[in-house]
Amino acid sequence: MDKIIVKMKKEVREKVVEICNSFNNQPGELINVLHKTQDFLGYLPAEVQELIAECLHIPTAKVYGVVSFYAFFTMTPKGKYPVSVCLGTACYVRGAEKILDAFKKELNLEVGQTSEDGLFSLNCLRCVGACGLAPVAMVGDKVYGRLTPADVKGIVDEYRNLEANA
Amino acid sequence: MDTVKLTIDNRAIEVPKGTTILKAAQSIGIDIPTLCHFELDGLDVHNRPGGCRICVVEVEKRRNLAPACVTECMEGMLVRTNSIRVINARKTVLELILSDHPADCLQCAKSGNCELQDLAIRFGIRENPFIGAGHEMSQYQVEVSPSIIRDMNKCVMCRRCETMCNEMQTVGALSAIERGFPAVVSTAFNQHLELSPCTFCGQCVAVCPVGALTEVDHTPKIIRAIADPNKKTVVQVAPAVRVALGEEFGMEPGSIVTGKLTAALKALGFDYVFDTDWSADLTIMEEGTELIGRLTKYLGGDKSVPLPILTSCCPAWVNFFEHQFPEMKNLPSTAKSPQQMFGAIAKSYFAEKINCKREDMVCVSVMPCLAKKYECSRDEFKVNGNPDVDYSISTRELARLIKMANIDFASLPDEKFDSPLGESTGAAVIFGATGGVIEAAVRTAYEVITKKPLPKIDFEELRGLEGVRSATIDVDGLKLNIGIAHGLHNARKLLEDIKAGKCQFHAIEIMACPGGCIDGAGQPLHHGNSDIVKARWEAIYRADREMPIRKSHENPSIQAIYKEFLGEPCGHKSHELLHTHYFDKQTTVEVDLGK
Amino acid sequence: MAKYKMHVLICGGTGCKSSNSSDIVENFQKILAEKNLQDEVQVIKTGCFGFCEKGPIVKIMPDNTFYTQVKPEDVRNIVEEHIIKGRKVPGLLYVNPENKEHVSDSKHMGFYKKQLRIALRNCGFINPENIEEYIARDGYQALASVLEQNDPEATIELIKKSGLRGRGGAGFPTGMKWSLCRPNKADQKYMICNADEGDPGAFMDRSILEGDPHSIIEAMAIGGFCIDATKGLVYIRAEYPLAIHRLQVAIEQAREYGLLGKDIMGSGFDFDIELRYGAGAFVCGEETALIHSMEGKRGEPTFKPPFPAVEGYLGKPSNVNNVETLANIPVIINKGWEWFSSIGTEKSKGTKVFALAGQINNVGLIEVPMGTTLREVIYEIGGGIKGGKKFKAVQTGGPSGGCLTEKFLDTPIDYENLVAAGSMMGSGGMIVMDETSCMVSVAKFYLDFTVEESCGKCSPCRIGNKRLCEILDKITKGNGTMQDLDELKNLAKVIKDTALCGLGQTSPNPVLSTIDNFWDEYVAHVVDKKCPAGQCKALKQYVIDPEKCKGCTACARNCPVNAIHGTVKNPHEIDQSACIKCGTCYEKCKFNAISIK
Amino acid sequence: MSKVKSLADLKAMREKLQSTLDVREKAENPESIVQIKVAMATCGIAAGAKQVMEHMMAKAEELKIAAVFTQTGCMGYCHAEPTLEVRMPGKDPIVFGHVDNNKADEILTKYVMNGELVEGIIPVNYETIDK
Repeated sequence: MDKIIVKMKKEVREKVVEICNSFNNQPGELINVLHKTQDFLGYLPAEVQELIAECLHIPTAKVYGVVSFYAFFTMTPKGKYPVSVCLGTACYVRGAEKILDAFKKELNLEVGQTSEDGLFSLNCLRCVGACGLAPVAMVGDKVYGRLTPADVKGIVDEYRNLEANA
Repeated sequence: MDTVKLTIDNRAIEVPKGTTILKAAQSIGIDIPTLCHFELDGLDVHNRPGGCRICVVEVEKRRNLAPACVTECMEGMLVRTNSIRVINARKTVLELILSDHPADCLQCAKSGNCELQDLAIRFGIRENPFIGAGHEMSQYQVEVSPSIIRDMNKCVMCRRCETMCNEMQTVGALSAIERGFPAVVSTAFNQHLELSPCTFCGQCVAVCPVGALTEVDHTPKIIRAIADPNKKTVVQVAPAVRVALGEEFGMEPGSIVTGKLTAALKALGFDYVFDTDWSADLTIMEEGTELIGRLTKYLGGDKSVPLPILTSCCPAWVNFFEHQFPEMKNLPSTAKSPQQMFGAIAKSYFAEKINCKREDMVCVSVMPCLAKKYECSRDEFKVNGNPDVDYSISTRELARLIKMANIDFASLPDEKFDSPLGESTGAAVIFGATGGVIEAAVRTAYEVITKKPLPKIDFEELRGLEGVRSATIDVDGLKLNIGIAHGLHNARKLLEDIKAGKCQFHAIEIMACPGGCIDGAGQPLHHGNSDIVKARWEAIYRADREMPIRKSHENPSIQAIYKEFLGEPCGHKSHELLHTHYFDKQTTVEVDLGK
Repeated sequence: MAKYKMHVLICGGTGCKSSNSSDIVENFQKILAEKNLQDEVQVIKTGCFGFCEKGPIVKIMPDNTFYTQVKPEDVRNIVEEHIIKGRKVPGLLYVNPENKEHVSDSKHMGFYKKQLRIALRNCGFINPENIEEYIARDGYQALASVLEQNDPEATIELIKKSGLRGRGGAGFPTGMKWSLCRPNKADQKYMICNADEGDPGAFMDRSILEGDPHSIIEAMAIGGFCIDATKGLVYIRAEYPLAIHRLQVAIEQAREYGLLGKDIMGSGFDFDIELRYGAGAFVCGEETALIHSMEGKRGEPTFKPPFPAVEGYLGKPSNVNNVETLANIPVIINKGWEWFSSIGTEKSKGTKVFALAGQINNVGLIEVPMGTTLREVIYEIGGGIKGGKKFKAVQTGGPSGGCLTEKFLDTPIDYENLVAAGSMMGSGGMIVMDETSCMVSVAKFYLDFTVEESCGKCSPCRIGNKRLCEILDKITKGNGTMQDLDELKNLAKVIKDTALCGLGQTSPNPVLSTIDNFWDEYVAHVVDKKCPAGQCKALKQYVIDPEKCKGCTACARNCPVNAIHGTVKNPHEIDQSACIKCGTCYEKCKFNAISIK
Repeated sequence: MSKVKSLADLKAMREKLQSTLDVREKAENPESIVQIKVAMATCGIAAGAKQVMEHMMAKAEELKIAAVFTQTGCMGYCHAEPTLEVRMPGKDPIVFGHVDNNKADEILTKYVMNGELVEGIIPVNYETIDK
């Protein structure tokens, strides 16, 4: 059987190697390396995990075992405007599920999906700590609080317009 | 030694400090059920995740139940292993495990030899409240590779395979992935085993308590081949098979069943029943000559000679260095393994002899090994797409064939292997145990180099079950440094030392499985009973002692084939038929220059 | 050094930042500069004030005036009226919900009256990014005196006597934990801070890290000195960018001031802190899982013993303390164990921070002495139930805790009492529920969480919690049987009895406590196929009252599945078999003719 | 910035820094210290209230009087500006009118420090917003 060669872009490879080097290629720094890499790329595709495994001298299966264990790491790219609906307890008892349903309907996405045009992705998260504003959703870093399902369309349109006028 | 006193089920006992409740209970005959727990004493194999929770017991003053497999005995402990609370908890946990496990026992390869099935029987599980509408079951793709079938729907997350793959073998093909209910043991990105660094050593299969990891079953193909009047079936049997097969038929572990085995294969209808031991002797001729050749050059001042020479009989080990140490692929002997040497000779020399076309010959091997299935499927061992060895079956598969053919194995009269590829020496038998290949090589090398007879044929210093061993053999003044490793984590240690220039060995024997082929992944399952492995080990050396000839170069049939067909060891014909080359299989990430 | 006559404190916690508190800070700076007051009035971005319900919060000192729900555009008014003319801006003051009076001083607000802030002492008071403000508040005094005294055993003894217990959940005595780690010799030991706050709805650790990061650094150095560790590690959620930033700034400053690093304050003691990031796994709050995660592995717990005190991070002796626990340490040392142990109940000393949320008027972060009753917390601090609805239950302890009913309202809160009541302290989440919350659904909500967060290592948690959740789902869908309830009870008990780690062992608590306290509600779902709280969609029935229906057809026209039939001006009817219970008709009916049964 | 080298070092640093938080610290517990409110509406400012307040703050510090100074709106005594209210711990507030620097000193030294009454008291009968 032939050698398996995985290909990736030069700048990605260089950046990932640089990140690994910055942690002295220590296997114990895997999670820090994954964080930095995801900060840079937005997600952790398979080939990047192969490269990290190679740099840190750990099996790729172990890298994938870690990536798939932690909710924060993702193998699918997020949308340009990632929508996250808080499903923490405080938001839940104030109707977060309905907000989530409204986003699903408005974006025509299920949780964990990214829209085909790459603009929106929908995710849930547990408590952003803005419980006083419950229920809460975030688009990127911006927090929208005290939401009702009726607000959802307006929020999505805000970004659609942004895109249309760009 | 410090001891602690405790009471288990109203029986007072005293055990060494550090003993687990499980071991303490076992010592007084109380059999606490377990599932994930797995140990092979003396072979450095441990899997103690404390995860299945089948072994829970009640410990007085403790809030919850304690897992007996990892809880250490403490002074004054009061343990109940069979209270209603305990039994209810174990049964409920078992029902939970069974609720995420397909109930296809009748068709399962592990049926009758499954630790989960045993538990279900023991607890008399008749119905399960957690199966049915609204209760989800795991859904994974069943994956078939040349050696191993992975059906993770049956996985109980005991993590034994993960432990073997990572700690024992340091292969790293498997890891727990995902979390919670979807958590399972798998390869990176759930990719095919062949795309992973898997060596097909099969130790994962050897320890799997259920049918999640099993060997690819070639028995139907073999039955078809035997039944085909146009095919000549030739079978070879590896050394370690003869000291283990008896276990499948209720015989004592360590019984040597060479004669019955031969009789059974003949009864099954194989046209020619030969012995891999024969080609093991041939291997020694080739590998020994290669060793002597390299040594002579080295001692003659050529420091570019690749040393130490590493054995190459173990296909899992070959896969291991191709994946993990490709930069060292010039070190191993280029000699093919005995299985492949046999196939190459059978389909050339022997086929010619009986006037059989290559395509009409079906060459079968019975191996204690699952990597052999992969090995015989490698392209370099095929001629125009036709493999030298068509099918490799495990000791367990052979046992199934024998049972299927209602052959009463234990009462079979002994028979002898056929000629000419059936004659062998004691040096070949010991291939089955760690250290055996190198001992066999030394027996021959000594006499070839010194041209003097060996003063003592048994090299006790090369035997044993320690993971890494070394010895210096005095070959008439030439100090030959020998290293031995079994279990790939030990192999890795040695290789890293070589890389770092930390050791000065001339020759190293490496076997992937702990103990060597006697504990190969194709052998009858020992379920963690290391006494079985030790009995096989002793039997191997007993078989050696019982052989009239104990040095490979003295095998008359080997001498004959060199004279008649091959010429000389490592000669032109040998290179063509008996030697191979290795590949760099390490996955690398390169820059995409395409766009 | 400039001396300011007035200080404007603006909450820069995550909650208030989410509602533009950064713009408020900017506006203050801009407008004050415009009025040439920048040297008289200091603008400080602080940590969380706790009263998140009313955020963003602006506090003017020394008048001690507490402005709530301030918008960036209100700033001009505050500057011109209050700061220049000394007139408080009534529209932004807190209104006492009982007598509708304006309250300007937070001391007179119900929300703060019963509180005693020890762990939160500096939150909302100092600028967390300025070490000097911390030092001015006795910061690093405790560390200095511990180092000067140079008797770690005595310090451990002091912490033991104070009665401080772990605030992360289980309540293990902190001094005891330190004393178990101290004797274990190794070339390297670790003092670890658990800041992986994973309980959905609890955010006290984040608030402390955001509002008073130096107190954690100081406490870790003290702990490090006591257990003989020279390395500190903070395991912090990656989802807490602001807390991470503040902590990094604080660590940098502490190093600059020689309060971290080599030979701290000439004592010969070396100590430094590094950050490790969590990646979204609740189970990593469990200390062995946390340690594995810090080692770059899957966050799976392992059986104890060996305890981290013997074999922890990288196999070295390690001590893990929670953020809130640590925040208490410097104060205890400064004020003495006698002072601390005089607060609280017999076995639970000091205070506890709770994240008060749910159907309650004053959502926020509060700190009360142990022994305060749930009633005081919910009604006096929390201001009672939102919308005047009826109190039904309060859930404490997050996914590991339980739901308590009215009969527990007068129970003094401490570790033992909460456990006895079938719940637990946990990290301090406190969710108040009114009569519209279905308790079966609440139990299912928590189980959904545990199922998602289970590491999958042990079978009771991996499969058992999934099965619990499925049975609960069955019940909320109206398909449950009495036998299911039996299975539910047995399974919950077995999981509690057999799971490997704290997460699994406590995960059935929401089920067990709701079964204990709301058995009738379960039976109603199973036998009567009714959800008394009206939350379970499948058990809801929308019914048109023919008396009230005017036949306007609004419902029929808007029904997405055409399940409503009728003719104009005649009463309509809902085909229950076709109805998907979306609630559209209910919202569209102008005559209140549609009711939920 | 110099490193902290000892407990004494740290204490000295704290002493120096503590005053920066005075405004906040005192505001947290106004009941236990002297509270002085200066009427700072247009009329007060016109009459020099700002200058008097600054003078008084400096004087209080000089005399080591723990006092909290706040501004307030018009107290309704425009005829007597600058006016200020002094509330001693546990006592009713007293309002002084026509306060200049000298009067301010007198209030501090006589009334605040020794409890002696000073001329210029305005009979109290007012409401402020912060009850």
